[in-house]
Amino acid sequence: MSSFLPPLLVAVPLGIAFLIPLVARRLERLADALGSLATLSLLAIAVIMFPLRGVYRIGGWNPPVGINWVLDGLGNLMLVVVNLVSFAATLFSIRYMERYTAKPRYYSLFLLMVAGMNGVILAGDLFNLFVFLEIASVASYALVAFGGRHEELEASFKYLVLGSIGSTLVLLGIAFAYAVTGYLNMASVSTAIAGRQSSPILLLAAVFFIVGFGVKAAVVPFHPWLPDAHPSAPAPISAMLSGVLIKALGVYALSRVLFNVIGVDRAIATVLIAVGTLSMVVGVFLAVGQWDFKRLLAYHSISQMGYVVLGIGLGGYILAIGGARSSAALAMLGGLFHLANHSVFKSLLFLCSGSIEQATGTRQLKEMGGLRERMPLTRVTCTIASLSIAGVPPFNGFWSKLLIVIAAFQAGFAWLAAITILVSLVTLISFLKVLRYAFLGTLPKTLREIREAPALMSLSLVLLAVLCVGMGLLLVPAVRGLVLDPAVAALSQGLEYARVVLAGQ
Amino acid sequence: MLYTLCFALFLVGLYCVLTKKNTVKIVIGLGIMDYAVNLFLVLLGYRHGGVAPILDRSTNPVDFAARSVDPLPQALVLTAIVIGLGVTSMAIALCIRLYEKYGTFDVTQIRRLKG
Amino acid sequence: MKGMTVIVKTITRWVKVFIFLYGVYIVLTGHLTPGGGFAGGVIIACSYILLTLAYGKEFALKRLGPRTTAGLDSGGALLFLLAALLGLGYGGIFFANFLQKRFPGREFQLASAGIIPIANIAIGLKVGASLFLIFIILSILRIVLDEKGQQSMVQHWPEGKGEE
Amino acid sequence: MGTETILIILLFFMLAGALIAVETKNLLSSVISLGAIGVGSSVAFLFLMAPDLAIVQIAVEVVLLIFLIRGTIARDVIPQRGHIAWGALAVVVVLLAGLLAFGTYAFRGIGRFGQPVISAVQEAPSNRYLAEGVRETGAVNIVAAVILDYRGYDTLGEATVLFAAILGALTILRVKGFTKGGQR
Repeated sequence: MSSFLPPLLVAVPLGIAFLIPLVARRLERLADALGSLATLSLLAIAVIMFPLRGVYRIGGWNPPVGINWVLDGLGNLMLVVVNLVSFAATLFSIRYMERYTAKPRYYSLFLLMVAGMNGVILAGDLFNLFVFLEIASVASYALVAFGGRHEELEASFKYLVLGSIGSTLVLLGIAFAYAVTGYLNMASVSTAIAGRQSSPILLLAAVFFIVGFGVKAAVVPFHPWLPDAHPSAPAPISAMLSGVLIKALGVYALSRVLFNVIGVDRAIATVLIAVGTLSMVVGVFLAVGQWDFKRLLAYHSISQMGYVVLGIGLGGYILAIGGARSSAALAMLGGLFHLANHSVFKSLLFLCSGSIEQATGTRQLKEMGGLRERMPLTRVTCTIASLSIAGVPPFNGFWSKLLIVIAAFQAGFAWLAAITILVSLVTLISFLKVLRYAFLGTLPKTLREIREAPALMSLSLVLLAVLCVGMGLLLVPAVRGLVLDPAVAALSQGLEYARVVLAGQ
Repeated sequence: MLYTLCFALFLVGLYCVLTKKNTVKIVIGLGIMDYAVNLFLVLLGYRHGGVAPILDRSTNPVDFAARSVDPLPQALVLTAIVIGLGVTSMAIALCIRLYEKYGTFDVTQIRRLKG
Repeated sequence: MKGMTVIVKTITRWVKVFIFLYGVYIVLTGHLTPGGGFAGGVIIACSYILLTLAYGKEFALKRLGPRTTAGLDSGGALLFLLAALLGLGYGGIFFANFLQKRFPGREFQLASAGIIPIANIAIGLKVGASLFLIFIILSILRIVLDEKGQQSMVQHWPEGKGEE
Repeated sequence: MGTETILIILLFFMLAGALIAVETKNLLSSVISLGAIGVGSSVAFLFLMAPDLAIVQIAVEVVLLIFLIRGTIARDVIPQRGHIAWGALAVVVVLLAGLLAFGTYAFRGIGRFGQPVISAVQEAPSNRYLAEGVRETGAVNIVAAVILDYRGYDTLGEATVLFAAILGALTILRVKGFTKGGQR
């Protein structure tokens, strides 16, 4: 394939990120414009190249020799989601980030993070995946500490330490894979592994991949950094971290490596289901007791990631035991659709928390109240997002959870379906609390003078809220066949991936 | 034997990161882990009686291809060293900042965040 | 920071040139001998770090201020990206080594290997600048603490000096 | 003395350095031990026929030590202290020991030291680099050919990580995070 579009996905954010410190050191407006234009053009590119499939050979070298990018249904879906959320976040940042100093540098780091995520999603090479994982991680460590206050620095340090352990484990896993096969290209590694029976060294590599990417995805045993890091960051960054970063670096990379390279057997699928369920339950029960709005949202991220991992793991399990392909596809569809949905509503929730924080100066739910009079728009969008995350019809979260529940029933895991519904109920209670304390009740005297968020911030809230309402339409068969089914096919093809990639030469 | 020793070095670093309560010690632990992984990769590529992967005028190219050590892990490690340096510099910057805020490198006295 | 003794300064004056030139040499011959942009860049940064340590920060910063350094840092990165994008423009492929295909130089010559030496120079520039930059920011902070005494934990960046 | 013996001795030296770095109470000794490990691995790279890496490693080592010493050490003269949670420590040690044992068992799946995977897998990209690299890229230093041509994109990523880290450090170290009136 020789389209000129894929390279732009990485080159545009990198170029602008390098350029901003040169030309816009002091010109905040220019940095604003460059940042938003960059993400807008990225979104446009991601949408235009959505139907594109195939292998892009960087430097013109064929796959095992050089590095290659792979464009398939899953990657393209992720690209659209990531760049969509980053556009909303930059739009929101224009006004929101006025509170902070060094705004140009913020945009630089932001774009580096986006470039890292795009690179991870495109990567068809294990080591290249690691490198771009590190770009996105390093930029996000810095962005978490952007405010420079005590808790931000601490959270960032904790995140950096755990994140580095994760990355190092991933690198070690890559080293093992190389030692056994002699390749770094995912497709070639996969073919080389498929030829031999499983050995302890590959098991160790798989464990290191699960732990390493698990840290990035913040699934439960590896989650402790998330409830600190996500609330500490500025709101648009929280939206990016919770909305897309943990998915692109964590779940996407993990499922790519497990499904398409190593191959999911029964044991791995069971681990995924266990981890997913655990995250789902632990996350939501830790969230219920929180009074800090952003911290509450962060715990819910863990819980919602549990749904995604559960859906994908369930699909893998059904495939591994040779069950019906249709129910496996349904489970994966649920997981991936929930991934896309969660990106939208969780980033919307974090942006709402940002606009409330900017207006009231607090994140504590107990200090808010009665905001419905002063911030009607934020109230509406926040309500839509809350109902979405809680799985209330007709919002998008409902449909994806429904798919996971149906798939769990079909696979004979009635108890899993029950847990899923239960967690959903607890989520609903938790968000009713949020809506009650933030928007209903009496307005405290100190907050009489607050104003609704500025127009640009509201614009990005409305954009995401409309998506929350409309994304259910993706399940309409014609649209689904165009958007979601190719993504599911990319995962459920499993080791066929290698054949497809290597045949593209 | 060599692989095991190298893996042990990695685990010593991991042990340091997991158990020590001093931010600088934690950064040192991360550094040790990095070194171990880098060395491991290069160990993988060594060939008995090998030569460095740089062709010189006196060597026959075919002979060179058969005797040189594996260049790919070396290229990877070059990248990994730089990445490690970047992460470590940022960790040091964070340590300095935390020290300014709290006057200590001790994590137990820093912990303000709950849970 | 006042710098170190006369002996150190005198030796540094001689040594720094050699370190710097060695760094440049390593960058330029990266495709022929061991080394390359990264190693050379670190060595170039070392020569400036040595200068700063021996003569004190004012002396070194006068020659290479943080703003210039940051500019070189971004510039090096941009140059490298540009080389990759030129491959896209000329060869139709990102990172295509179009120069090598067009002007295949003789092996073992300095002017060979297409964009590799250019990429080496870009990386050398970038790495040298960024390491010196981070040295400056880490050490200036330290100095401020000295002047204000050990007790003051809240540092202030000297107005108008250093980074912004 | 064979390369393997030398490397084993070197690795024992590095392990000892690591243990000192981890367990000593004095931060300065700890940092210096880290330096010793770095020098050890640089020497190991020389024996493993990786001169590029040896140069980079030693240079990075020097810079890192300067950063660590100037940035942190002079600030904390008090040796670290505090109680030790023996229970957690025991769990971690057992876990890591188990991992080491499993690793030792698993490493039998990798070829013996000195017989790289590229000898067994003829189609491995490394063999192509060695055989065709000079002709295809024009660089006689194959490592340079790999990092700047075959895998040049990785190197762009590497430069970007460094850029992000520097920018991040600048961001973290800036005096004020908020504008006037920004922080309520």
